[in-house]
Amino acid sequence: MDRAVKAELKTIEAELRWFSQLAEKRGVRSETITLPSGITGAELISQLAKEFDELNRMKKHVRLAVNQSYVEPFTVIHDGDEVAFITPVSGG
Amino acid sequence: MDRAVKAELKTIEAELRWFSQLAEKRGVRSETITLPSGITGAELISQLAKEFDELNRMKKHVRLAVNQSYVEPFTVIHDGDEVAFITPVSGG
Amino acid sequence: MHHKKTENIWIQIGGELPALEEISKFVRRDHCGAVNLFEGVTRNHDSGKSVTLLSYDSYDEMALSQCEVILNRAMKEYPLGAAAIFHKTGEVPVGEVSMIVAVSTPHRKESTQAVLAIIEQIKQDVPIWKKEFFDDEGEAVWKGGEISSD
Amino acid sequence: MHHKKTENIWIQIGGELPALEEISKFVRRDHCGAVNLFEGVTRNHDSGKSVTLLSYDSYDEMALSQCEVILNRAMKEYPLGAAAIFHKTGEVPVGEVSMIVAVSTPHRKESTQAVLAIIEQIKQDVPIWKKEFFDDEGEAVWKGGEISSD
Repeated sequence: MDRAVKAELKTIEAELRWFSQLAEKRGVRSETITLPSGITGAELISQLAKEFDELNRMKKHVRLAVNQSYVEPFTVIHDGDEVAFITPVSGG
Repeated sequence: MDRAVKAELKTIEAELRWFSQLAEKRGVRSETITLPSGITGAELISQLAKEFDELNRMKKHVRLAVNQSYVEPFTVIHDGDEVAFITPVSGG
Repeated sequence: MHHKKTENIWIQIGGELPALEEISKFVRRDHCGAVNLFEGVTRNHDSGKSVTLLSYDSYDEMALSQCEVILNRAMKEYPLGAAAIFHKTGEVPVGEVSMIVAVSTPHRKESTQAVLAIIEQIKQDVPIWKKEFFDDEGEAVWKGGEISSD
Repeated sequence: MHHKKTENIWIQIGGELPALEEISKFVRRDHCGAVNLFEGVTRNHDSGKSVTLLSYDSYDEMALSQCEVILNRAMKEYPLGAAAIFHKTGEVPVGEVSMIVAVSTPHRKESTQAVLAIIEQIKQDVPIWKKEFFDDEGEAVWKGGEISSD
């Protein structure tokens, strides 16, 4: 029983990176966040969108990058990952 | 009768310009030639081709330029004209 | 400034743009008869509005790795001798260059095709964002960020 | 060296090629987001033979006026801000630039289309001829001059 509870409480730390309008609204360009172990990218976006309006507004158009590569929404975030929220890009 | 004879003998002078393989075979890049008044470009090429083998070989592919513009074969050459024989070009 | 230079690829995100001569010399190869250099320049208008300035934000490290992915893919799809991408970050006023893409190829048509394909992919995948400033003192806008959640 | 420079057109036949930076600055316009610079480079092969050197002959005065005709026509057919053609004459060894074509346009695709169209017309109408020298010590050949009379 004790062991099961411990497993549920297991957490990871990830570094979030914000850019363009998300960085402006967030007020920071990077932050460290503690997350439940096993959380997916899609779950992370849903959770953050609850308290971050600009992410909520853009969430359908945000692509997730983990450690500087685009990943699918179901990708699991691991301890130490760098997670970036990529709104539609407009370089060139 | 005298007047007719004089008219037939009327001549013009033109400057011929040679380039690329025609210049190499001709041995000169420009020359002044005396021509019968009223001669057309096509007639000039035919006449020169009789004694200039390389022009004869290329004559179907030569475009004529008079005073630095392409002209049609039936164009009449006038006194003082600069006449160039443009083999297929290959710049670039 | 983040950059990477191998034998056949040269990428730079941020910093000053290298001179065009230097870029041309880098991409030139003896078997390539064509060098194509494209410069993206800040234009004084967009969608009917007068633009005075662009400001580029960038996820530098990932922009660099995405450009590398794009150029490696382009090297497979086109007969490129070499290829390069340079992108400024920060402010780029009207008339100034924000991006350079350069390639060499044996023949001319494939050089322009490759350049256009590379730019297309930059505009799709490279995490660089442009903020447009207008002369009517209206609010500056992140290009592509106007999308509503509907 | 023959050259002509107006507000929107710059042409040079013979002489040293101007620096790419200078050409880019000449063609750039505030309403144009794209600058495309094409360099024709002497390639080490042609039709399966090893080339060591090209030598260009030119009817300079007419080459200049034909380039002007081509650029004026291109200005009507494409939304060019400005356009330029530079062509060397004489010897151009492998790896060196013989020709530069440059344009500016509002958008990128039309910049490469215009450049290709201009080159196409140069290769058709501008009285410049290239002699190819091969490394097998075979006779040098005027390109396009092999046509038989049959």
